[in-house]
Amino acid sequence: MRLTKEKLSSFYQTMQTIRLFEERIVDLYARGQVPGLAHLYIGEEAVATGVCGALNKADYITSTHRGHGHVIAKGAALNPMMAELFGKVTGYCKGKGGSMHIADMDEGILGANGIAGGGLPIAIGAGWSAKWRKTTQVTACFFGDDASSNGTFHESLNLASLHKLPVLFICENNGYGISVSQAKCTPIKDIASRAVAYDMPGVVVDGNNVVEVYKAAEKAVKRARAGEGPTVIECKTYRWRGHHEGDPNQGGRYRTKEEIQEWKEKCPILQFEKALLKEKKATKTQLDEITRATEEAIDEAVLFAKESDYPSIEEMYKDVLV
Amino acid sequence: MRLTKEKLSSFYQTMQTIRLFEERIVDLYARGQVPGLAHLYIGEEAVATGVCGALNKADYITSTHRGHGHVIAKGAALNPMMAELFGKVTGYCKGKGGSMHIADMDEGILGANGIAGGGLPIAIGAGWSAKWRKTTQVTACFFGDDASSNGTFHESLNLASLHKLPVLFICENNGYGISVSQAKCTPIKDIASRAVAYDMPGVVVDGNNVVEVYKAAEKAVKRARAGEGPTVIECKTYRWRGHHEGDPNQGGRYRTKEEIQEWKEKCPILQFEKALLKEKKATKTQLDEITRATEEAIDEAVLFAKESDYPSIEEMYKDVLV
Amino acid sequence: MREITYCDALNEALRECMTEDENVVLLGEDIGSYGGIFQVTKGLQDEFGAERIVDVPIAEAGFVGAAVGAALTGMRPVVEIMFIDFTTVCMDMIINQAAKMRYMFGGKGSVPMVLRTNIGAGRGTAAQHSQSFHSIFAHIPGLVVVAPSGPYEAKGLLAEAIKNDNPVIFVEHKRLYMTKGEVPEESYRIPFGKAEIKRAGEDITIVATHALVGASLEAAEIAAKDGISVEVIDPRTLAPLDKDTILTSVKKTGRLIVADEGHKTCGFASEITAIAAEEAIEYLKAPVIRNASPDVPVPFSPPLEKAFMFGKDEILESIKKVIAYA
Amino acid sequence: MREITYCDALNEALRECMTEDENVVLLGEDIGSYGGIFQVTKGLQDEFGAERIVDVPIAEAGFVGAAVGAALTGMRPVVEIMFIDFTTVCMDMIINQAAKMRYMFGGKGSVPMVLRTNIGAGRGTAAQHSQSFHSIFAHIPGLVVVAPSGPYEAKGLLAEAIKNDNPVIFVEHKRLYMTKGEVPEESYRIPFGKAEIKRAGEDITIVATHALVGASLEAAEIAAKDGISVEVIDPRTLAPLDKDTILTSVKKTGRLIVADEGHKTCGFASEITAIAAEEAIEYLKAPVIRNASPDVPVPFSPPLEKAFMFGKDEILESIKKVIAYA
Ligand SMILES: Cc1ncc(C[n+]2csc(CCOP(=O)(O)OP(=O)(O)O)c2C)c(N)n1
Ligand SMILES: Cc1ncc(C[n+]2csc(CCOP(=O)(O)OP(=O)(O)O)c2C)c(N)n1
Ligand SMILES: [Mg+2]
Ligand SMILES: [Mg+2]
Repeated sequence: MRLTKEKLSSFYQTMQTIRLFEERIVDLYARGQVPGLAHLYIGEEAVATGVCGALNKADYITSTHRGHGHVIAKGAALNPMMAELFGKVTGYCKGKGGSMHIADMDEGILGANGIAGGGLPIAIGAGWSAKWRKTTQVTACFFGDDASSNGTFHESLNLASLHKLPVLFICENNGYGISVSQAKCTPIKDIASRAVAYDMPGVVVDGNNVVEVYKAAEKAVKRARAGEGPTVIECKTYRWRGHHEGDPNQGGRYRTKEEIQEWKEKCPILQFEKALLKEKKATKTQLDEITRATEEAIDEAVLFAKESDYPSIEEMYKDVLV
Repeated sequence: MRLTKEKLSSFYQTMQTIRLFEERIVDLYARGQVPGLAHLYIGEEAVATGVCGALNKADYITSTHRGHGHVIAKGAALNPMMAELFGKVTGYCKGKGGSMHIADMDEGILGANGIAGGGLPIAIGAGWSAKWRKTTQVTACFFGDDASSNGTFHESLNLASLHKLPVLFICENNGYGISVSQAKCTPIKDIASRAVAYDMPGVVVDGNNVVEVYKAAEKAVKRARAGEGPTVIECKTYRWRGHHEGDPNQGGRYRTKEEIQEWKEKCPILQFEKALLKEKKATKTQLDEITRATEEAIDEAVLFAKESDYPSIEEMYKDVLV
Repeated sequence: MREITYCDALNEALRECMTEDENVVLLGEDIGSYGGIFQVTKGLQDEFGAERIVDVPIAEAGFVGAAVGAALTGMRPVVEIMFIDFTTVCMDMIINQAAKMRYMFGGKGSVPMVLRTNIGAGRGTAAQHSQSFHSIFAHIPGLVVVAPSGPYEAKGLLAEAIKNDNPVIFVEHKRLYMTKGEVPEESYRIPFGKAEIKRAGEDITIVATHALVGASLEAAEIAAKDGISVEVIDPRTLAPLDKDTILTSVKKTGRLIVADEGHKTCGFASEITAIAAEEAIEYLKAPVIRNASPDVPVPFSPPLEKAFMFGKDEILESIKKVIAYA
Repeated sequence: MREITYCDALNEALRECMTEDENVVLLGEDIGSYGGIFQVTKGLQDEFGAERIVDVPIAEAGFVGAAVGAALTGMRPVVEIMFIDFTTVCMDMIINQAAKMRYMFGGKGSVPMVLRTNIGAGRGTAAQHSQSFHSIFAHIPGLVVVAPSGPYEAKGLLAEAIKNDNPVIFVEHKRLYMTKGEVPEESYRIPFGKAEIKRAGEDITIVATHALVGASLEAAEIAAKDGISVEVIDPRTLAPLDKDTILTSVKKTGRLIVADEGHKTCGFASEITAIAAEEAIEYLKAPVIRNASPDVPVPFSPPLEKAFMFGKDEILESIKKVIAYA
């Protein structure tokens, strides 16, 4: 790992933050404190972390219904995030959007999205915008394996390649839509193999290996900033929980215990931790300290969310039009 | 050409019928006798003829806004076709659909379509239907090069391959959308090269060579009837006229005279006629007789259309619901 | 009579129709072994197999269009769109293809398909999973738009929808799925275009849809205690619409309230109100009141979503207003 | 003042805005050297280049969504959808993305984009190229819906649309493109949400949109000869809607006619009628009449299409009806 210790420990911190944040949601959701739908990212932390690790603050991302990891990795703050999940006025969206619509224009987060495949056209628009405004900004577009069967995938990749837009198409392939496996959604094995149909590079990486993801993203970012156009990066990974909290026995209805167990053994965080220690890039105490501090930050976020007010009823009528 | 003389002369007759029908529309349209939009097929006759030549009456086609050639090749009668273009009650759609909506359920013509790319999902539905009903029917789906950039292309090819549906995806690549060349619509050269992204065979053929088109279609039909799934056949061709009658100097605004001339020299009918005579598959007199008879049939169709009545006003309110 | 949920009533209608007619097939996301996000297709794949109950990828334009093509060629497909919000990605197949084919083809061919979906806020799923824009489909000629208000309607209307030769947008309601009610064991069909007078009354006419039928009946019950006699009408199908039953009632009562969960502007409530203003104005003794959702996206925050929604109380208020009106 | 066509007025607004602000870009099919199917963008690519006036393939969801993303990140894109019929293939980007982002994001971010398209029958292009379902967009909160009725409105409203920070559905009218009218050379903006009283009158209020504004004025002129004084109101924007101007007029005249080319059921005409029935019923001396398109797809055959359409004559009939009404 030719990366600096700082970079590497930042990866660890980001992944740990996502993991602990999501685990807290599991608990809060179970206790009925988080309303609505929560699609958790546990098991996929290395994808968002590796990709956003290759981006700058000025760069953009478009996210999905499973967006907590993406926005945390891109720089979202925990307090307004947690508050948003509680529907509080101190949340990122004043409580009006919730889990599926967290956005932060200052951090280049163009919004989670409740429409599968809905983020792809928006992402190429952000890329086009950077090209028009002559900035070096790139846009990373996250989408799932199932979403890649939607027409927006085709239209967006075609337009992005045609106009050499600075976009990274990040396919998070966790093997399932809601309950349907990839094999029942498409005849092909690798979504990235479709890149050739758009004359753009497509690579498949181990989505549970943060460094591998980072390196692929870094390369794609270089290409994008150089005006050479978009890249597809397919990250093979797995979600540990059900499709959403409340999915009958956490997706056990359509996935075998064995399969889930297998993937848990490939935990992106544990693997990374082992590597860091083995290669002496960090000490156990350093990592434990990161974990402890993260726990603290999340405790604080929950407290912040709980103590915050709900928006006033008048808020319902605001922000419809500028 | 290992085909029977009968088959070959039927190709000649079909292509000639399309050509003469369309040329008559040019004239009638210019004299204001055909209302609305007319997208003519002149120059592309070999595509519909070769493809439909490989189909049975029970098979299906979905067509496009440029549908006259498809429906004639699939067996539509000239009288109700011409009458429909005139908006007469004796037309295929009682005059209610016009050029872009000609359909004939008895001939397996599931309708021309005014929505570019709109026919693809409908075609896979017809294919799925045959599979469900356990018939050997196949469906040929015609669409243009520009329409292939629409999301329905992606969704339909993915579903068709996944479920091994008996469908032929016929991309009529005439190099242009309305005024925009293929190069401005997609970064790739051959639309058929996208077939790999769906794990299905994709072939490129000379769309001005009726026998070549026929052979590719015949092979794809065999594969489809055998339950092996769909095929993409891209037919390189060219439209001689403007996108629609009334397109400023017949598309001369965005295409060079030279380019148009080049393609006219590759006339699908003249080439085929030469080959037939050279290989002694037909005599000039035979072909001239076909042409004469076709002219006659078209004269009759025009007379039929002109003498037919317009639908009564009450017709406006009928056929909205069954 | 035995009582079952709205969800089970729908499931029963699907099972009956699939047993009766092998040309009935189901396409949708997670409708197979998963049973559908709201469990409406539960158990059907085990019973009828994966060939007839097909799980599809997120390609709504593709599989809804496939249903159109299949319907046109002899099948009776029923597609499930998980939330009405997602019909936006397959709107062309609904509005320009399914709805218009028979007309464009001059009466040739028919599209006997059903698109099942649902509306309704109240589950904290925010602006893209809570909409109620069923009125959009009522604006488009060539579609039947069904709005089942309870378990009995759910079963009878779905059976009719599947057997009917028109494209049907079958709009279910999220908050009703777990509602129980009496439903006959035997199969039956509820005809389209025939409203039902759920409660007869003399002073006020309420035209209500979906969950608001129940809310209106509750409000009517309370109003009765104050001696106000309310007639509650459930149109059951928004298109075709049973204008006669509605106008007859309005002419009798002279007061009209409409309760529909769609946004107020250009919604179904506007249509019913307009019909009364056009064809029964001389009978109207008070302003018509539209109880509809505000013209804002559905907010996530629980108190805001609660404020967005309305029911018995708001309808009762409207009742008092129109009665109080001099 | 010099007279130019509706089409040229639109072209002029685009040119002015593009000259003023380099963040204004155009995306659409054949809008480049071809100048757009109705020639609205004629000459602009020569002037501003192919980077800012971009011809795109048939990928409406892709390029309309791209406009949303670009608008969210500092651009002011204007997209052209050749016919409103084709908005069905990009409905999600309009209804679930552009319209809702600002609200879902709690007021963060804005989507200053314009989607130009057109409605109207009369060109023999049948059911998929002649629709007028602009009311669908008025039903969705978060969108501005503009309906320019003439060249003056076309230029001033389009300039406002481009400079406005909201997503705007700019609904042009096919039959008006070649209509000439007085249009100032200098640039100007017509504010949204402000109706214009095109003709003052005492006996009847007509609320009309698009080409029907002109038709209503002609009808009013003729009615005047019989001593009937008609007030004609052009809302100019369907959303936001200037209810006050309309209600003030209705309360004055006591008679209302609405003329909109959309289908009758759940259309804009229904909305205006409902507003009157809800907020001004005590002033209404006669039934409201909706002059709207019938609830059938647009037929191709010339005599049928002619019967489908309506204008001066039908409006005049409505005027006589409401006046005759005892
Ligand atoms: C257009 C659309 N159709 C259906 C849905 C319902 N839905 C939400 S998530 C999901 C599965 C998404 O799978 P994938 O894209 O692989 O992402 P993952 O959940 O696995 O991260 C579906 C079908 C939706 N949100 N949008
Ligand atoms: C969804 C949609 N967008 C745009 C149009 C307008 N339009 C009609 S034909 C056409 C070009 C079609 O080009 P292609 O698919 O190559 O077919 P061709 O006309 O060349 O046969 C366009 C853009 C349409 N009919 N449908
Ligand atoms: Mg997935
Ligand atoms: Mg073409």
